[in-house]
Amino acid sequence: MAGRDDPVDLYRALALHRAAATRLKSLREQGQVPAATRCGLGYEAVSAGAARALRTADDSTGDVIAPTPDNPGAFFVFGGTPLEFFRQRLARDSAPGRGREPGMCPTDFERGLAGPAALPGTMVEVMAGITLAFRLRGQDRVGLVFSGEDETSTSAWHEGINFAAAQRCPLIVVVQAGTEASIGAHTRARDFGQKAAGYGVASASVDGGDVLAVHGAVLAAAERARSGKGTTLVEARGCPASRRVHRAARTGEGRHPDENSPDPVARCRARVVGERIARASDLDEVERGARSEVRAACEQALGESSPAEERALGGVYGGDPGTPPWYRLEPPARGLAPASTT
Amino acid sequence: MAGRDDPVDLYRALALHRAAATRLKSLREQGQVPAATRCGLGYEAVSAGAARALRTADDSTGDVIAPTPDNPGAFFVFGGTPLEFFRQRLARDSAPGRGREPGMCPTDFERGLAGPAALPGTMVEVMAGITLAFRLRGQDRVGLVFSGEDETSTSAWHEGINFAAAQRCPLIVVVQAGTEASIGAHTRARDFGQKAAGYGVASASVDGGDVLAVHGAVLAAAERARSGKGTTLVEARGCPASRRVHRAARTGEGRHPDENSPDPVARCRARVVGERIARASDLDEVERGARSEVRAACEQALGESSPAEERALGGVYGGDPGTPPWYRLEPPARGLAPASTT
Amino acid sequence: MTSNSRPEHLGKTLRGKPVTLLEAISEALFEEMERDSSVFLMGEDIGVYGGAFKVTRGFLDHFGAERVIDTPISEAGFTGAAAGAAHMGLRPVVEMQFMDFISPAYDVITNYLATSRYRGSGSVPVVVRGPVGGGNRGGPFHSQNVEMAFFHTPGLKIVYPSTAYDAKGLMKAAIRDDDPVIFEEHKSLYRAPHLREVLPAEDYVVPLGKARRAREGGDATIVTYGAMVHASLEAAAVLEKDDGVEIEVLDLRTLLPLDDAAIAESVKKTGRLLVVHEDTRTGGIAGEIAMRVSEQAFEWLDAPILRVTAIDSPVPYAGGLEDYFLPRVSDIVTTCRYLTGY
Amino acid sequence: MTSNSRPEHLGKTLRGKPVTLLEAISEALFEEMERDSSVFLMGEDIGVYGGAFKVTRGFLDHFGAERVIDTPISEAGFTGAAAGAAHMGLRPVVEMQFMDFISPAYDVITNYLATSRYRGSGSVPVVVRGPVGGGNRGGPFHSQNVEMAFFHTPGLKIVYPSTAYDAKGLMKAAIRDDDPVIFEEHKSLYRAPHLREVLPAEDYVVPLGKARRAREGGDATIVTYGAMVHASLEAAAVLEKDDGVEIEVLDLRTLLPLDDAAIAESVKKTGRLLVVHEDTRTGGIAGEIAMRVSEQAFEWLDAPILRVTAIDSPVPYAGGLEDYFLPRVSDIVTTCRYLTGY
Ligand SMILES: Cc1ncc(C[n+]2csc(CCOP(=O)(O)OP(=O)(O)O)c2C)c(N)n1
Ligand SMILES: Cc1ncc(C[n+]2csc(CCOP(=O)(O)OP(=O)(O)O)c2C)c(N)n1
Ligand SMILES: [Mg+2]
Ligand SMILES: [Mg+2]
Repeated sequence: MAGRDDPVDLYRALALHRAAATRLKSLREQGQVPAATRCGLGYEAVSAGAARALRTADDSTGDVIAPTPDNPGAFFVFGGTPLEFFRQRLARDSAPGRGREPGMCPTDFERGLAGPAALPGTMVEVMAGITLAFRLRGQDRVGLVFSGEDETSTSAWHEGINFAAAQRCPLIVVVQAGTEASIGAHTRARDFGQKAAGYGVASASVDGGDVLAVHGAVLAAAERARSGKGTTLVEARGCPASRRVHRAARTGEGRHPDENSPDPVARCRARVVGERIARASDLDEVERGARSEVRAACEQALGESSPAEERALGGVYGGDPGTPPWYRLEPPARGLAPASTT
Repeated sequence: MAGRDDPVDLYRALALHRAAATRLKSLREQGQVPAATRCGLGYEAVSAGAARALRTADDSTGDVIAPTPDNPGAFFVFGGTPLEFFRQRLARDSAPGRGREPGMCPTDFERGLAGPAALPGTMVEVMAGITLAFRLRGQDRVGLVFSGEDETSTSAWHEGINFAAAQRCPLIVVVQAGTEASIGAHTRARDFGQKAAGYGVASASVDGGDVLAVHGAVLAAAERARSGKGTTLVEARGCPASRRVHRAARTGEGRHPDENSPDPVARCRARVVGERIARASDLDEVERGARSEVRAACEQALGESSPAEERALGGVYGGDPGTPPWYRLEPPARGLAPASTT
Repeated sequence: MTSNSRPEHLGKTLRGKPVTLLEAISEALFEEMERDSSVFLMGEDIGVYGGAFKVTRGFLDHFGAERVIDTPISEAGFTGAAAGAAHMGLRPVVEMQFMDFISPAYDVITNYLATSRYRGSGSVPVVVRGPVGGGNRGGPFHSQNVEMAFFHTPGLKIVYPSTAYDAKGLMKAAIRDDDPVIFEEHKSLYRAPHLREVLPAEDYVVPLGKARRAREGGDATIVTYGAMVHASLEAAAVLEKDDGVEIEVLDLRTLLPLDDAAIAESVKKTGRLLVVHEDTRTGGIAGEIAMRVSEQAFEWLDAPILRVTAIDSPVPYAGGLEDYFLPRVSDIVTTCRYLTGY
Repeated sequence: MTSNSRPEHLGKTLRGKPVTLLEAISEALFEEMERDSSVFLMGEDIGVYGGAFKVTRGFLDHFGAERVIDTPISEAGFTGAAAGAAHMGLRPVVEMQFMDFISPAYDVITNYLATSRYRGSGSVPVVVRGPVGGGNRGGPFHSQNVEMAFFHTPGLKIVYPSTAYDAKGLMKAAIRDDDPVIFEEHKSLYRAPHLREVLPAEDYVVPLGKARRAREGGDATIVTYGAMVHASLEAAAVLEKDDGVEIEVLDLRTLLPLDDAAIAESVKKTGRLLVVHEDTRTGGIAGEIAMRVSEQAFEWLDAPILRVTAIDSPVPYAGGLEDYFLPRVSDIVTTCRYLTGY
């Protein structure tokens, strides 16, 4: 894909993200997933807009993204399915991660999906290396990592972007920032794009609720990266602010500072309909399709089983899965007579 | 001290730094200190200029500095003595650090000396906390930490300055940078002052070989800090570049890119004499004084003894020095008959 | 803007009401902050939000933003800053939102905080506290026990309480201690109803470094700590009822320094030792205990030293996997039967 | 600009000349890079300068800047990047300039690299190598042994060779292994003349996870590794000569996974076990070994398991202090006498 994207396709990506996030939120409310699970409501534009500016493939030749749990839309654009999404979140045995970890995005490098992350910032380091590999091998591929705003405070974020900059890695770092008013006491930075200069990398700042704006900025960054110009930091402003700010602002039952920010899906819809690119009824159709796909996937995943407990064993090292010492399967003192009481 | 410093006093500080660094270098060449010991030649102006812009005291009421091993001049300005300097470097029993660690600057918080450091960047974190304490207690004190250029790549540097910025700590971070030509492949940043904006702090960039320029910039930063405006990054350009660049440039017996950079002591001398602030003979006198003080201190330290080996025990925890388990002082299996062969 | 009266929810002990382990910790922090104005708190979301687990709920209102500091996601940065503040005479208590997040601070804790006294930079009275442990479906990065990351570092102390009484008394002792202390709080004990206890209304401390006999018995010794104290007591009750054997349970309370005198004393009485820890197996604390018992009480051993631990893998997410991963009461019972029948 | 012929100093084995342990490592790296184009190097000053210890001297000229990458001081950043590159099929070998500097990478190694396979992100064939150990007057931050920082982390392997032959064969095995490997190289063995060895001209590997019997004997077993293998062999020679006792010395070579079968076998033969490690005492590897021997060979023990180790403190700087801190041959002799006379 290059140049301007098809707005209806973009809208489809937004709708799928929204449907999955909404469904996940209700699973959370029902206690089916942990209370801390992030859903990604409000991150539709940045997720879909960024991912659709990249090249997808399923044979290890496309671009690679590292989404946060707020970016299911990007996961879907890169070929992740709602079924995988719910299996993963519900820790099903059928999940790509086999229930071992709670991340939203299972890794599948063939499709260009990198995840799940460890601690914040780590994926900036890892993506620096993934894109270093692209450069070393002369491949025409780029990488994109989604980051939070306070994630920029972490050591991993800093060392990762600095390394990518130094090595001119074809990497795009998307910082999902809140509104200026919502920035917390955790930083004095008021403009995350300004961080780029300190690393000697290019930057762009866009409205993170505007899918076309995000799409355009990432497209330009990807072109820079493909032409050997290295790393770009894209600041997406006005994302639903930090859960941390959220927490802060919620006390006293006050309103969250971003609760008034316009819905990115509605914004895209208004524009597509307003510019007569598609009819409202077509978009309704798209939305219905997304919801029913998500509903079916969720039902299926809910009906599937959790991993059997022995699955907790193995998978830590390559080769013989029995390598790590394990105490329930062998008598505690080999070669001795079994204890009389057992 | 406020306002313009007395140039002859500044010159005295430069001369003492130069004399100590020169002496240390010859100790290194004689194998009396490890080959990797940093001496600080060429760092006279940034060391003395910065330190003399701060307030010294010996009763825990003055400012606090954290010098690198390249900043003996700052150590002396803050009341460190050449005798302590050589005792520390030669690991004498009389050294403030009692031979346990190789840093140049022993800690003495009463005099405002923070050190020795652990790994690069750490002292930025620690000084953030020291200056946080000043702010929390409403004290009119500031802190200054000297940093290398590549040290800005470390996670500790990043988290430290970001924390100081967020907390409006009265901290000055001096980045001792090389010339633009000398910046290595380790960063794309060409201007370390640009990093400041990304943290939302003020910055200044000065010629690190010009003692008055450094002095002025630090004076201004200290005033900002004292007036509650928080952290400032001062970039000192043209310091003898990174030992890393040095290494790089030395291969093939090429010249070091900074070998032509003018001597900061000579520059100050030319100016002081040129502006008829003092006579050359006065400055010669100052230099002779510095050299003889340094020589006497070094001789005394050389004549002193190394710590007795049992001094390796203790000092790890407060209270009872016998706390850590120690195997030579007690029989291996208490309560058992001693082995026949011992 | 600090009020003088104690917030309602922090006054249970004063009103003679039972408190949970979490409330005991909150009370300890509150009382120490009241007692000593140099005590202050730092951590992510500990202020307005009151902390991820609400340990510091109400503290911001009472003590103000200068003593309850919300930080960036910079575990290294604020832990290093804590060391700096400690150098200036403050006594910082740092919260890790989950103790798993201490890993970015590994460098500054092991290299700076732990060595500061030894290197002549003075003591560093910093407490690093936070929730640990599994059983909460937190997956690999919200479930770890961190003691073995620090157990090997001379200069640190490690505390891990199992009761509300101990939690309060140990926290007070830790804050008053001049050495850096890692303080682990098991999430599943935080609000466990059966751990509610009426605590003494007067100030008390539980000294660091002293184990507690949680159950007396002559047939075998279990050495354990944290949540496993309760699993071990359950197992001991089963064994008394079903097998008529009396198991002694020793609750370490402090892991470093290790109370090996108490361990040796118990082993000399029972001749049989089982170490139970929730943490993974290889390189767990059982090893050091086995080594010390071998050194100090080998002749008294009537059976091999054994251990019950988690599996050597990351902490899995899915409930069934996690339950299988963690040590179970039945494992303790089986292994004790083996030992007592040996 | 890569030449095809092997640099002179890397061809000693081809010419039938003896090599030092350092040269053996250089040869291993060189040959693996020749054999497999996916192998590449990253580290500080490893390119133009050839590395602080010159392990990679000549590599940049031969392999070019894309396979010998000079990095910023960002141990976490480039180790995380190595993981990313490994995901893309490369096999990075990362140098820590001194292994002490691995501590900022503790998070990414333990949380990301070690868990990647388990979490479904695939294997991470990264080798992290560098100089360790004391005796070089490096002080607290240039002398550490780092095995116990990682020994407790499932998913990692740890290698620590004591001979040139093993160093070469283990390095090749480590590079070919699909799991992340920490590879420790003792500085005092690097150029030790008595370790020079003529190595086989043909390609060979030493398999990970297998200990080596460095000396055969029936009276007691010493389990050790690294520089302490040579101290133990010295002690064994003294004991043979003076006491007529035969000590078996087992060189672990790989610390994780631990070859407990080999340890148990030897202990079953001799009935006496001494563990010798240069690393500090509490929480050292001796504990895990004692625990496993207790589990597997308790009945065969005729004496307590004992250990000879460094003191529980940071590594001191002054020569006398460091010599006292480190385990000595005489300590091993004394403790063996105690054991064999028991
Ligand atoms: C090392 C570490 N510290 C803290 C956390 C807990 N944590 C996870 S996300 C988060 C807030 C992230 O803020 P931001 O980057 O702005 O992203 P947002 O959640 O606001 O989208 C925190 C504190 C963690 N997972 N790891
Ligand atoms: C964590 C860590 N990584 C690497 C080193 C080794 N090291 C010490 S100073 C240095 C170079 C520092 O460069 P810069 O900050 O520019 O200071 P300079 O020496 O050039 O003045 C390096 C690589 C270290 N001590 N600690
Ligand atoms: Mg945010
Ligand atoms: Mg430099």
